[in-house]
Amino acid sequence: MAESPIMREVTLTLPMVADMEVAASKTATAMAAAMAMSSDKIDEVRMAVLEACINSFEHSGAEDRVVHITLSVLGNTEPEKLRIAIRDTGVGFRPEEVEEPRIEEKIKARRKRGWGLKIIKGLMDEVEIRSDESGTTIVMSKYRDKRGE
Amino acid sequence: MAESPIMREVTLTLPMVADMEVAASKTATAMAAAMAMSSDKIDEVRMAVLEACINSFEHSGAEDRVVHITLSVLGNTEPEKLRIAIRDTGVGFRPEEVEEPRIEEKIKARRKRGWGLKIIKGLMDEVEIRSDESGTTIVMSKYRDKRGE
Amino acid sequence: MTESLKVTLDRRDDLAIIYTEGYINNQGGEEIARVAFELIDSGEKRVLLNLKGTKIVNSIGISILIELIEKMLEIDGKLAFCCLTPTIEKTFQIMGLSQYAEIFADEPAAVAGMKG
Amino acid sequence: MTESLKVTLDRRDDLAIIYTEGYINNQGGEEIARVAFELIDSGEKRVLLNLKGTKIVNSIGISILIELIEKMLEIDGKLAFCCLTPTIEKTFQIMGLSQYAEIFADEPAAVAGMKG
Ligand SMILES: Nc1ncnc2c1ncn2[C@@H]1O[C@H](COP(=O)(O)OP(=O)(O)O)[C@@H](O)[C@H]1O
Ligand SMILES: Nc1ncnc2c1ncn2[C@@H]1O[C@H](COP(=O)(O)OP(=O)(O)O)[C@@H](O)[C@H]1O
Repeated sequence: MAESPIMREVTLTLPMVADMEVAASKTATAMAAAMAMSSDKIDEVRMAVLEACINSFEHSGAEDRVVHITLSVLGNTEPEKLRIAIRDTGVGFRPEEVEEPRIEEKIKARRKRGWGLKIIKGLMDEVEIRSDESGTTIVMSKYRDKRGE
Repeated sequence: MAESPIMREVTLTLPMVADMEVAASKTATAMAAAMAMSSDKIDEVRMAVLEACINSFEHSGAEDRVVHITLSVLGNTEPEKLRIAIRDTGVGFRPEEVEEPRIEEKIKARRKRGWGLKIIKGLMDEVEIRSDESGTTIVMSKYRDKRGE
Repeated sequence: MTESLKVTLDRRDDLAIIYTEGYINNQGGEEIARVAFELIDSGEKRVLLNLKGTKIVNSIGISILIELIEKMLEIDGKLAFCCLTPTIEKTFQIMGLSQYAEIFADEPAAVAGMKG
Repeated sequence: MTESLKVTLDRRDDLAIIYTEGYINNQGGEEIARVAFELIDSGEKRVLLNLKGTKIVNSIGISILIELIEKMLEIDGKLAFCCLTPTIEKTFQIMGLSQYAEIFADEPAAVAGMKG
Protein backbone atom coordinates (compact mmCIF):
# COMPACT_ATOMS: atom_id res chain seq x y z
CA MET A 1 0.00 0.00 0.00
CA ALA A 2 1.42 3.37 -0.97
CA GLU A 3 1.88 5.94 1.76
CA SER A 4 -0.79 8.63 2.04
CA PRO A 5 0.19 12.15 0.98
CA ILE A 6 1.38 14.84 3.37
CA MET A 7 -1.44 17.18 4.40
CA ARG A 8 0.56 19.42 6.71
CA GLU A 9 4.20 19.68 7.69
CA VAL A 10 6.13 21.69 10.27
CA THR A 11 9.89 21.71 10.64
CA LEU A 12 11.69 22.88 13.73
CA THR A 13 15.36 23.33 14.47
CA LEU A 14 15.86 23.42 18.20
CA PRO A 15 18.95 24.19 20.25
CA MET A 16 20.11 21.40 22.55
CA VAL A 17 19.51 23.19 25.82
CA ALA A 18 18.02 21.92 29.04
CA ASP A 19 14.35 21.07 28.84
CA MET A 20 14.11 21.83 25.12
CA GLU A 21 12.69 18.32 24.77
CA VAL A 22 9.62 19.53 26.63
CA ALA A 23 9.07 22.35 24.14
CA ALA A 24 9.50 19.94 21.24
CA SER A 25 7.01 17.57 22.76
CA LYS A 26 4.49 20.38 23.09
CA THR A 27 4.58 21.08 19.37
CA ALA A 28 4.01 17.38 18.71
CA THR A 29 1.09 17.47 21.11
CA ALA A 30 -0.41 20.44 19.29
CA MET A 31 -0.11 18.72 15.89
CA ALA A 32 -1.59 15.49 17.22
CA ALA A 33 -4.46 17.35 18.86
CA ALA A 34 -5.16 19.26 15.64
CA MET A 35 -5.66 15.98 13.82
CA ALA A 36 -8.06 14.83 16.54
CA MET A 37 -6.01 11.99 17.99
CA SER A 38 -7.23 10.57 21.28
CA SER A 39 -5.67 12.13 24.35
CA ASP A 40 -3.98 8.87 25.34
CA LYS A 41 -2.30 8.57 21.95
CA ILE A 42 -1.28 12.23 22.02
CA ASP A 43 0.39 11.62 25.32
CA GLU A 44 2.24 8.59 23.98
CA VAL A 45 3.54 10.61 21.04
CA ARG A 46 4.64 13.26 23.46
CA MET A 47 6.66 10.84 25.54
CA ALA A 48 8.31 9.31 22.44
CA VAL A 49 9.35 12.77 21.17
CA LEU A 50 10.76 13.58 24.59
CA GLU A 51 12.90 10.44 24.54
CA ALA A 52 14.14 10.87 20.98
CA CYS A 53 15.17 14.47 21.65
CA ILE A 54 16.99 13.51 24.82
CA ASN A 55 18.93 10.89 22.86
CA SER A 56 20.11 13.49 20.36
CA PHE A 57 20.97 15.92 23.14
CA GLU A 58 22.88 13.33 25.15
CA HIS A 59 24.45 10.97 22.69
CA SER A 60 24.86 12.66 19.32
CA GLY A 61 27.69 14.99 20.23
CA ALA A 62 26.52 17.09 17.27
CA GLU A 63 28.77 20.08 16.88
CA ASP A 64 26.02 22.43 15.77
CA ARG A 65 24.10 21.68 19.00
CA VAL A 66 20.75 21.63 17.24
CA VAL A 67 18.19 18.96 16.51
CA HIS A 68 15.91 19.03 13.46
CA ILE A 69 12.33 17.88 13.89
CA THR A 70 9.88 17.42 11.04
CA LEU A 71 6.29 16.73 11.96
CA SER A 72 4.07 15.55 9.12
CA VAL A 73 0.39 14.81 9.08
CA LEU A 74 -0.36 12.21 6.41
CA GLY A 75 -3.74 11.37 5.02
CA ASN A 76 -6.00 11.35 2.01
CA THR A 77 -9.22 13.15 2.74
CA GLU A 78 -8.70 12.99 6.48
CA PRO A 79 -5.57 12.95 8.69
CA GLU A 80 -4.48 9.35 9.10
CA LYS A 81 -1.10 9.37 10.70
CA LEU A 82 1.40 11.64 12.39
CA ARG A 83 4.99 11.04 11.37
CA ILE A 84 7.82 12.63 13.28
CA ALA A 85 11.44 12.64 12.15
CA ILE A 86 14.08 13.69 14.65
CA ARG A 87 17.50 14.26 13.16
CA ASP A 88 20.91 15.22 14.44
CA THR A 89 24.27 15.56 12.70
CA GLY A 90 26.16 13.77 15.44
CA VAL A 91 28.44 10.76 15.64
CA GLY A 92 25.75 8.17 14.99
CA PHE A 93 25.51 4.64 16.38
CA ARG A 94 24.63 1.10 15.33
CA PRO A 95 21.05 0.45 16.42
CA GLU A 96 21.46 -3.28 15.85
CA GLU A 97 24.23 -3.35 18.45
CA VAL A 98 22.21 -1.70 21.19
CA GLU A 99 21.37 -4.35 23.75
CA GLU A 100 17.72 -4.76 24.60
CA PRO A 101 17.32 -3.75 28.23
CA ARG A 102 15.81 -6.35 30.58
CA ILE A 103 14.42 -5.33 33.92
CA GLU A 104 15.72 -8.43 35.75
CA GLU A 105 19.25 -7.41 34.80
CA LYS A 106 18.84 -3.67 35.19
CA ILE A 107 17.62 -4.09 38.77
CA LYS A 108 21.05 -5.44 39.68
CA ALA A 109 23.16 -3.62 37.11
CA ARG A 110 25.22 -0.57 37.92
CA ARG A 111 23.99 1.23 34.78
CA LYS A 112 20.22 1.28 35.05
CA ARG A 113 19.65 3.39 31.95
CA GLY A 114 19.18 2.29 28.34
CA TRP A 115 15.37 2.40 28.08
CA GLY A 116 14.73 5.21 25.63
CA LEU A 117 14.58 3.27 22.37
CA LYS A 118 12.55 0.47 23.93
CA ILE A 119 10.01 2.95 25.25
CA ILE A 120 9.79 4.73 21.88
CA LYS A 121 9.17 1.42 20.10
CA GLY A 122 6.58 0.42 22.67
CA LEU A 123 4.64 3.67 22.43
CA MET A 124 4.71 4.34 18.67
CA ASP A 125 3.17 2.30 15.85
CA GLU A 126 6.20 2.45 13.54
CA VAL A 127 9.81 3.29 14.32
CA GLU A 128 12.75 3.40 11.94
CA ILE A 129 16.30 4.44 12.82
CA ARG A 130 18.90 5.51 10.26
CA SER A 131 22.31 6.24 11.65
CA ASP A 132 25.84 6.59 10.35
CA GLU A 133 28.92 8.74 10.96
CA SER A 134 27.09 11.78 9.63
CA GLY A 135 24.28 11.57 12.14
CA THR A 136 21.10 9.90 13.27
CA THR A 137 17.49 10.16 12.14
CA ILE A 138 14.69 8.45 13.97
CA VAL A 139 11.37 8.38 12.15
CA MET A 140 8.36 7.38 14.17
CA SER A 141 4.67 7.29 13.40
CA LYS A 142 1.37 7.00 15.15
CA TYR A 143 -1.92 6.27 13.41
CA ARG A 144 -4.86 8.34 14.43
CA ASP A 145 -7.26 5.45 14.37
CA LYS A 146 -6.72 2.06 15.88
CA ARG A 147 -4.74 -0.35 13.81
CA GLY A 148 -4.66 -3.96 14.92
CA GLU A 149 -5.43 -3.01 18.48
CA MET B 1 33.23 49.95 4.84
CA ALA B 2 32.17 46.52 3.62
CA GLU B 3 30.67 44.13 6.15
CA SER B 4 32.99 41.49 7.57
CA PRO B 5 32.44 37.91 6.42
CA ILE B 6 30.41 35.35 8.36
CA MET B 7 32.59 33.13 10.53
CA ARG B 8 29.86 31.01 12.07
CA GLU B 9 26.11 30.77 11.59
CA VAL B 10 23.34 28.88 13.40
CA THR B 11 19.72 28.83 12.30
CA LEU B 12 16.88 27.83 14.57
CA THR B 13 13.19 27.38 13.90
CA LEU B 14 11.32 27.51 17.15
CA PRO B 15 7.67 26.84 17.92
CA MET B 16 5.76 29.75 19.43
CA VAL B 17 5.04 28.17 22.78
CA ALA B 18 5.22 29.66 26.24
CA ASP B 19 8.72 30.55 27.40
CA MET B 20 10.33 29.58 24.10
CA GLU B 21 11.82 33.09 24.09
CA VAL B 22 13.94 32.02 27.05
CA ALA B 23 15.36 29.06 25.14
CA ALA B 24 16.08 31.27 22.13
CA SER B 25 17.84 33.77 24.33
CA LYS B 26 20.03 31.01 25.78
CA THR B 27 21.33 30.09 22.34
CA ALA B 28 22.14 33.74 21.69
CA THR B 29 23.94 33.85 25.02
CA ALA B 30 26.01 30.79 24.10
CA MET B 31 27.02 32.29 20.73
CA ALA B 32 27.93 35.62 22.31
CA ALA B 33 29.95 33.91 25.02
CA ALA B 34 31.80 31.80 22.44
CA MET B 35 32.98 34.98 20.72
CA ALA B 36 34.19 36.33 24.07
CA MET B 37 31.78 39.21 24.46
CA SER B 38 31.68 40.85 27.89
CA SER B 39 29.06 39.46 30.22
CA ASP B 40 27.15 42.75 30.29
CA LYS B 41 26.89 42.82 26.51
CA ILE B 42 25.87 39.17 26.42
CA ASP B 43 23.08 39.95 28.81
CA GLU B 44 21.91 42.87 26.68
CA VAL B 45 21.79 40.66 23.59
CA ARG B 46 19.83 38.13 25.59
CA MET B 47 17.19 40.66 26.59
CA ALA B 48 16.87 41.96 23.01
CA VAL B 49 16.34 38.43 21.67
CA LEU B 50 13.73 37.81 24.34
CA GLU B 51 11.79 40.91 23.29
CA ALA B 52 12.00 40.24 19.56
CA CYS B 53 10.75 36.67 20.03
CA ILE B 54 7.88 37.81 22.21
CA ASN B 55 6.85 40.28 19.49
CA SER B 56 6.68 37.51 16.90
CA PHE B 57 4.80 35.25 19.30
CA GLU B 58 2.31 37.93 20.26
CA HIS B 59 1.80 40.12 17.25
CA SER B 60 2.67 38.21 14.10
CA GLY B 61 -0.31 35.89 14.03
CA ALA B 62 1.87 33.64 11.85
CA GLU B 63 -0.11 30.58 10.84
CA ASP B 64 2.83 28.22 11.01
CA ARG B 65 3.40 29.20 14.66
CA VAL B 66 7.16 29.18 14.31
CA VAL B 67 9.85 31.83 14.43
CA HIS B 68 13.12 31.60 12.49
CA ILE B 69 16.27 32.82 14.14
CA THR B 70 19.61 33.15 12.41
CA LEU B 71 22.60 33.94 14.57
CA SER B 72 25.75 34.97 12.70
CA VAL B 73 29.17 35.75 14.01
CA LEU B 74 30.91 38.20 11.65
CA GLY B 75 34.57 38.99 11.60
CA ASN B 76 37.79 38.86 9.67
CA THR B 77 40.47 37.14 11.66
CA GLU B 78 38.57 37.51 14.93
CA PRO B 79 34.84 37.66 15.77
CA GLU B 80 33.74 41.28 15.51
CA LYS B 81 30.00 41.31 15.72
CA LEU B 82 27.02 39.12 16.48
CA ARG B 83 24.09 39.60 14.12
CA ILE B 84 20.73 38.08 14.96
CA ALA B 85 17.81 37.97 12.54
CA ILE B 86 14.40 37.03 13.93
CA ARG B 87 11.81 36.32 11.28
CA ASP B 88 8.14 35.40 11.25
CA THR B 89 5.69 34.91 8.39
CA GLY B 90 2.92 36.84 10.08
CA VAL B 91 0.78 39.83 9.22
CA GLY B 92 3.55 42.41 9.46
CA PHE B 93 3.28 46.02 10.63
CA ARG B 94 4.54 49.50 9.79
CA PRO B 95 7.44 50.27 12.10
CA GLU B 96 7.31 53.95 11.17
CA GLU B 97 3.77 54.15 12.52
CA VAL B 98 4.58 52.70 15.91
CA GLU B 99 4.42 55.50 18.41
CA GLU B 100 7.49 56.02 20.56
CA PRO B 101 6.49 55.25 24.14
CA ARG B 102 7.01 58.02 26.70
CA ILE B 103 7.03 57.22 30.39
CA GLU B 104 5.18 60.40 31.38
CA GLU B 105 2.27 59.27 29.24
CA LYS B 106 2.43 55.57 29.99
CA ILE B 107 2.22 56.23 33.73
CA LYS B 108 -1.28 57.59 33.20
CA ALA B 109 -2.29 55.58 30.14
CA ARG B 110 -4.53 52.55 30.30
CA ARG B 111 -2.23 50.57 27.99
CA LYS B 112 1.15 50.62 29.64
CA ARG B 113 2.82 48.32 27.13
CA GLY B 114 4.65 49.18 23.91
CA TRP B 115 8.27 49.13 25.10
CA GLY B 116 9.75 46.16 23.27
CA LEU B 117 11.16 47.90 20.20
CA LYS B 118 12.47 50.82 22.22
CA ILE B 119 14.30 48.45 24.56
CA ILE B 120 15.75 46.49 21.64
CA LYS B 121 17.04 49.69 20.01
CA GLY B 122 18.46 50.87 23.31
CA LEU B 123 20.32 47.65 24.02
CA MET B 124 21.67 46.74 20.57
CA ASP B 125 24.19 48.62 18.42
CA GLU B 126 22.25 48.29 15.15
CA VAL B 127 18.60 47.44 14.55
CA GLU B 128 16.78 47.15 11.26
CA ILE B 129 13.16 46.11 10.81
CA ARG B 130 11.71 44.85 7.54
CA SER B 131 8.00 44.17 7.57
CA ASP B 132 5.22 43.70 5.06
CA GLU B 133 2.12 41.53 4.61
CA SER B 134 4.29 38.45 4.26
CA GLY B 135 5.94 38.85 7.64
CA THR B 136 8.49 40.62 9.75
CA THR B 137 12.24 40.35 10.10
CA ILE B 138 14.16 42.20 12.74
CA VAL B 139 17.92 42.21 12.30
CA MET B 140 19.96 43.37 15.23
CA SER B 141 23.66 43.46 15.91
CA LYS B 142 26.06 43.91 18.75
CA TYR B 143 29.77 44.59 18.35
CA ARG B 144 32.10 42.64 20.53
CA ASP B 145 34.37 45.56 21.18
CA LYS B 146 33.39 49.06 22.08
CA ARG B 147 32.39 51.28 19.24
CA GLY B 148 32.01 54.94 19.97
CA GLU B 149 31.34 54.28 23.63
CA MET C 1 14.08 27.55 33.67
CA THR C 2 11.94 24.44 33.98
CA GLU C 3 9.90 24.09 37.07
CA SER C 4 11.82 21.71 39.29
CA LEU C 5 9.95 18.73 40.69
CA LYS C 6 8.17 19.35 43.96
CA VAL C 7 8.17 16.48 46.40
CA THR C 8 5.92 16.32 49.44
CA LEU C 9 6.06 13.69 52.13
CA ASP C 10 3.24 12.25 54.19
CA ARG C 11 4.64 9.93 56.83
CA ARG C 12 2.06 7.67 58.33
CA ASP C 13 2.18 4.88 60.91
CA ASP C 14 2.48 2.02 58.50
CA LEU C 15 3.80 3.63 55.32
CA ALA C 16 5.18 6.82 53.84
CA ILE C 17 3.62 8.49 50.83
CA ILE C 18 5.71 10.63 48.52
CA TYR C 19 3.74 13.03 46.33
CA THR C 20 5.36 14.47 43.24
CA GLU C 21 4.45 17.54 41.26
CA GLY C 22 6.10 18.20 37.90
CA TYR C 23 8.46 16.63 35.42
CA ILE C 24 10.38 13.55 36.57
CA ASN C 25 13.61 14.02 34.63
CA ASN C 26 17.14 13.44 35.87
CA GLN C 27 16.93 16.01 38.66
CA GLY C 28 13.36 15.03 39.52
CA GLY C 29 14.34 11.38 39.87
CA GLU C 30 17.29 12.34 42.06
CA GLU C 31 15.04 14.39 44.29
CA ILE C 32 12.61 11.49 44.77
CA ALA C 33 15.52 9.14 45.48
CA ARG C 34 16.96 11.54 48.04
CA VAL C 35 13.70 11.70 49.97
CA ALA C 36 13.06 7.96 49.69
CA PHE C 37 16.57 6.93 50.75
CA GLU C 38 16.26 9.18 53.78
CA LEU C 39 13.02 7.41 54.68
CA ILE C 40 14.63 4.02 54.23
CA ASP C 41 17.62 5.05 56.33
CA SER C 42 15.23 6.02 59.10
CA GLY C 43 13.68 2.57 59.05
CA GLU C 44 10.76 2.99 56.66
CA LYS C 45 9.97 -0.17 54.68
CA ARG C 46 6.83 0.78 52.80
CA VAL C 47 6.89 3.66 50.39
CA LEU C 48 4.10 4.72 48.07
CA LEU C 49 4.87 7.07 45.22
CA ASN C 50 1.74 9.03 44.35
CA LEU C 51 2.41 10.58 40.92
CA LYS C 52 -0.92 12.40 40.66
CA GLY C 53 0.84 15.70 40.03
CA THR C 54 3.20 14.33 37.40
CA LYS C 55 2.18 14.44 33.76
CA ILE C 56 5.57 13.73 32.16
CA VAL C 57 8.54 11.56 33.00
CA ASN C 58 11.58 10.56 31.00
CA SER C 59 13.56 7.34 30.94
CA ILE C 60 16.47 8.85 32.85
CA GLY C 61 14.15 9.82 35.69
CA ILE C 62 12.60 6.35 35.73
CA SER C 63 16.03 4.71 35.76
CA ILE C 64 16.70 6.43 39.05
CA LEU C 65 13.49 4.95 40.42
CA ILE C 66 14.90 1.51 39.54
CA GLU C 67 17.64 2.18 42.10
CA LEU C 68 14.91 2.58 44.65
CA ILE C 69 13.31 -0.69 43.64
CA GLU C 70 16.68 -2.42 43.99
CA LYS C 71 17.12 -1.00 47.48
CA MET C 72 13.63 -2.11 48.48
CA LEU C 73 14.33 -5.66 47.34
CA GLU C 74 17.49 -5.64 49.44
CA ILE C 75 15.74 -4.61 52.64
CA ASP C 76 12.68 -6.69 51.85
CA GLY C 77 10.52 -3.58 51.75
CA LYS C 78 7.71 -2.51 49.44
CA LEU C 79 7.62 0.22 46.83
CA ALA C 80 4.38 0.93 45.02
CA PHE C 81 2.99 3.55 42.66
CA CYS C 82 -0.43 5.09 42.31
CA CYS C 83 -2.25 7.66 40.18
CA LEU C 84 -0.20 7.21 37.01
CA THR C 85 -1.29 8.72 33.71
CA PRO C 86 -2.13 6.01 31.14
CA THR C 87 1.12 6.74 29.27
CA ILE C 88 3.29 6.50 32.37
CA GLU C 89 1.56 3.25 33.31
CA LYS C 90 2.10 1.90 29.79
CA THR C 91 5.76 2.92 29.98
CA PHE C 92 6.17 1.05 33.26
CA GLN C 93 4.57 -2.00 31.61
CA ILE C 94 6.90 -1.75 28.60
CA MET C 95 9.86 -1.70 30.97
CA GLY C 96 8.52 -4.53 33.09
CA LEU C 97 8.65 -2.40 36.25
CA SER C 98 5.27 -3.70 37.33
CA GLN C 99 6.86 -7.04 38.25
CA TYR C 100 8.83 -5.33 40.99
CA ALA C 101 6.62 -2.48 42.12
CA GLU C 102 2.88 -2.72 42.34
CA ILE C 103 0.80 -0.15 40.51
CA PHE C 104 -2.50 0.97 42.01
CA ALA C 105 -5.18 3.10 40.42
CA ASP C 106 -5.62 5.41 43.37
CA GLU C 107 -4.33 6.09 46.85
CA PRO C 108 -6.99 4.28 48.90
CA ALA C 109 -6.44 1.14 46.81
CA ALA C 110 -2.68 1.46 47.33
CA VAL C 111 -2.92 2.00 51.07
CA ALA C 112 -5.19 -1.03 51.40
CA GLY C 113 -3.10 -3.15 49.05
CA MET C 114 0.22 -2.39 50.76
CA LYS C 115 -0.99 -3.57 54.18
CA GLY C 116 0.18 -6.94 55.48
CA MET D 1 7.20 24.46 32.31
CA THR D 2 9.07 27.62 33.28
CA GLU D 3 9.72 28.16 36.91
CA SER D 4 7.12 30.64 38.05
CA LEU D 5 8.35 33.71 39.86
CA LYS D 6 8.75 33.32 43.60
CA VAL D 7 7.85 36.34 45.67
CA THR D 8 8.78 36.72 49.32
CA LEU D 9 7.68 39.51 51.58
CA ASP D 10 9.50 41.14 54.47
CA ARG D 11 7.23 43.59 56.20
CA ARG D 12 9.08 45.98 58.45
CA ASP D 13 8.01 48.91 60.58
CA ASP D 14 8.69 51.62 58.07
CA LEU D 15 8.67 49.79 54.74
CA ALA D 16 7.91 46.49 53.05
CA ILE D 17 10.48 44.65 50.97
CA ILE D 18 9.41 42.34 48.18
CA TYR D 19 12.02 39.83 47.05
CA THR D 20 11.67 38.17 43.67
CA GLU D 21 13.23 35.00 42.38
CA GLY D 22 12.97 34.11 38.70
CA TYR D 23 11.73 35.50 35.41
CA ILE D 24 9.56 38.62 35.55
CA ASN D 25 7.29 37.98 32.58
CA ASN D 26 3.56 38.58 32.35
CA GLN D 27 2.68 36.21 35.17
CA GLY D 28 5.67 37.27 37.24
CA GLY D 29 4.68 40.92 36.96
CA GLU D 30 1.10 40.06 37.93
CA GLU D 31 2.32 38.20 40.99
CA ILE D 32 4.42 41.14 42.16
CA ALA D 33 1.48 43.49 41.56
CA ARG D 34 -0.86 41.24 43.53
CA VAL D 35 1.43 41.25 46.56
CA ALA D 36 2.18 44.98 46.30
CA PHE D 37 -1.46 46.02 45.90
CA GLU D 38 -2.35 43.97 48.96
CA LEU D 39 0.32 45.83 50.89
CA ILE D 40 -0.96 49.18 49.66
CA ASP D 41 -4.53 48.23 50.55
CA SER D 42 -3.39 47.47 54.07
CA GLY D 43 -1.89 50.95 54.37
CA GLU D 44 1.72 50.42 53.31
CA LYS D 45 3.23 53.45 51.57
CA ARG D 46 6.85 52.43 51.08
CA VAL D 47 7.67 49.41 49.01
CA LEU D 48 11.13 48.24 47.99
CA LEU D 49 11.47 45.70 45.20
CA ASN D 50 14.67 43.73 45.70
CA LEU D 51 15.33 41.96 42.38
CA LYS D 52 18.47 40.17 43.52
CA GLY D 53 17.06 36.81 42.50
CA THR D 54 15.88 37.99 39.08
CA LYS D 55 18.20 37.66 36.11
CA ILE D 56 15.67 38.21 33.31
CA VAL D 57 12.63 40.40 32.82
CA ASN D 58 10.58 41.23 29.76
CA SER D 59 8.81 44.40 28.76
CA ILE D 60 5.38 42.98 29.52
CA GLY D 61 6.44 42.20 33.07
CA ILE D 62 7.91 45.70 33.48
CA SER D 63 4.72 47.28 32.10
CA ILE D 64 2.85 45.78 35.00
CA LEU D 65 5.32 47.40 37.38
CA ILE D 66 4.39 50.75 35.82
CA GLU D 67 0.87 50.22 37.19
CA LEU D 68 2.43 50.01 40.62
CA ILE D 69 4.33 53.23 40.07
CA GLU D 70 1.09 54.93 39.01
CA LYS D 71 -0.64 53.73 42.16
CA MET D 72 2.22 54.95 44.35
CA LEU D 73 2.03 58.42 42.78
CA GLU D 74 -1.69 58.48 43.53
CA ILE D 75 -1.29 57.66 47.21
CA ASP D 76 1.87 59.73 47.51
CA GLY D 77 3.88 56.65 48.43
CA LYS D 78 7.34 55.48 47.43
CA LEU D 79 8.39 52.61 45.22
CA ALA D 80 12.07 51.82 44.81
CA PHE D 81 14.21 49.07 43.32
CA CYS D 82 17.49 47.55 44.37
CA CYS D 83 19.95 44.89 43.27
CA LEU D 84 19.27 45.11 39.54
CA THR D 85 21.51 43.39 37.00
CA PRO D 86 23.29 45.95 34.79
CA THR D 87 20.98 45.07 31.87
CA ILE D 88 17.79 45.46 33.90
CA GLU D 89 19.08 48.79 35.20
CA LYS D 90 19.93 49.91 31.67
CA THR D 91 16.45 48.85 30.53
CA PHE D 92 14.85 50.92 33.29
CA GLN D 93 16.99 53.88 32.17
CA ILE D 94 15.97 53.41 28.53
CA MET D 95 12.34 53.48 29.59
CA GLY D 96 12.81 56.44 31.90
CA LEU D 97 11.46 54.52 34.88
CA SER D 98 14.18 55.94 37.07
CA GLN D 99 12.41 59.31 37.11
CA TYR D 100 9.54 57.75 39.01
CA ALA D 101 11.12 55.01 41.06
CA GLU D 102 14.50 55.32 42.68
CA ILE D 103 17.10 52.66 41.93
CA PHE D 104 19.57 51.67 44.63
CA ALA D 105 22.63 49.50 44.31
CA ASP D 106 21.89 47.37 47.35
CA GLU D 107 19.38 46.90 50.12
CA PRO D 108 21.10 48.87 52.90
CA ALA D 109 21.39 51.86 50.57
CA ALA D 110 17.73 51.53 49.65
CA VAL D 111 16.52 51.22 53.24
CA ALA D 112 18.54 54.29 54.21
CA GLY D 113 17.51 56.21 51.11
CA MET D 114 13.79 55.55 51.49
CA LYS D 115 13.63 56.96 55.04
CA GLY D 116 12.14 60.37 55.59
N1 LIG E 1 20.86 10.23 18.49
C1 LIG E 1 21.79 9.36 18.89
N2 LIG E 1 23.09 9.54 18.57
C2 LIG E 1 24.05 8.67 18.97
N3 LIG E 1 23.78 7.57 19.71
C3 LIG E 1 22.51 7.32 20.06
C4 LIG E 1 21.46 8.19 19.69
N4 LIG E 1 20.29 7.68 20.18
C5 LIG E 1 20.63 6.56 20.84
N5 LIG E 1 21.96 6.32 20.79
C6 LIG E 1 22.69 5.16 21.37
O1 LIG E 1 21.76 4.17 21.73
C7 LIG E 1 21.89 3.85 23.12
C8 LIG E 1 20.54 3.47 23.69
O2 LIG E 1 19.71 4.59 23.80
P1 LIG E 1 18.43 4.57 24.73
O3 LIG E 1 17.71 3.28 24.54
O4 LIG E 1 17.64 5.78 24.47
O5 LIG E 1 18.99 4.58 26.22
P2 LIG E 1 19.94 5.64 26.99
O6 LIG E 1 19.80 6.94 26.27
O7 LIG E 1 19.41 5.68 28.38
O8 LIG E 1 21.32 5.07 26.90
C9 LIG E 1 22.52 5.06 23.75
O9 LIG E 1 23.20 4.75 24.93
C10 LIG E 1 23.45 5.54 22.62
O10 LIG E 1 24.64 4.81 22.64
N1 LIG F 1 6.75 40.62 14.68
C1 LIG F 1 5.74 41.52 14.64
N2 LIG F 1 4.65 41.28 13.87
C2 LIG F 1 3.63 42.17 13.82
N3 LIG F 1 3.59 43.32 14.53
C3 LIG F 1 4.64 43.61 15.34
C4 LIG F 1 5.76 42.73 15.44
N4 LIG F 1 6.64 43.29 16.29
C5 LIG F 1 6.10 44.44 16.71
N5 LIG F 1 4.88 44.66 16.14
C6 LIG F 1 4.01 45.84 16.33
O1 LIG F 1 4.74 46.87 16.96
C7 LIG F 1 4.11 47.27 18.17
C8 LIG F 1 5.13 47.70 19.20
O2 LIG F 1 5.86 46.59 19.66
P1 LIG F 1 6.68 46.71 21.02
O3 LIG F 1 7.43 47.97 21.03
O4 LIG F 1 7.51 45.47 21.16
O5 LIG F 1 5.60 46.77 22.20
P2 LIG F 1 4.44 45.75 22.61
O6 LIG F 1 4.82 44.42 22.09
O7 LIG F 1 4.39 45.81 24.08
O8 LIG F 1 3.19 46.29 21.98
C9 LIG F 1 3.27 46.07 18.59
O9 LIG F 1 2.19 46.45 19.41
C10 LIG F 1 2.83 45.54 17.24
O10 LIG F 1 1.72 46.24 16.76
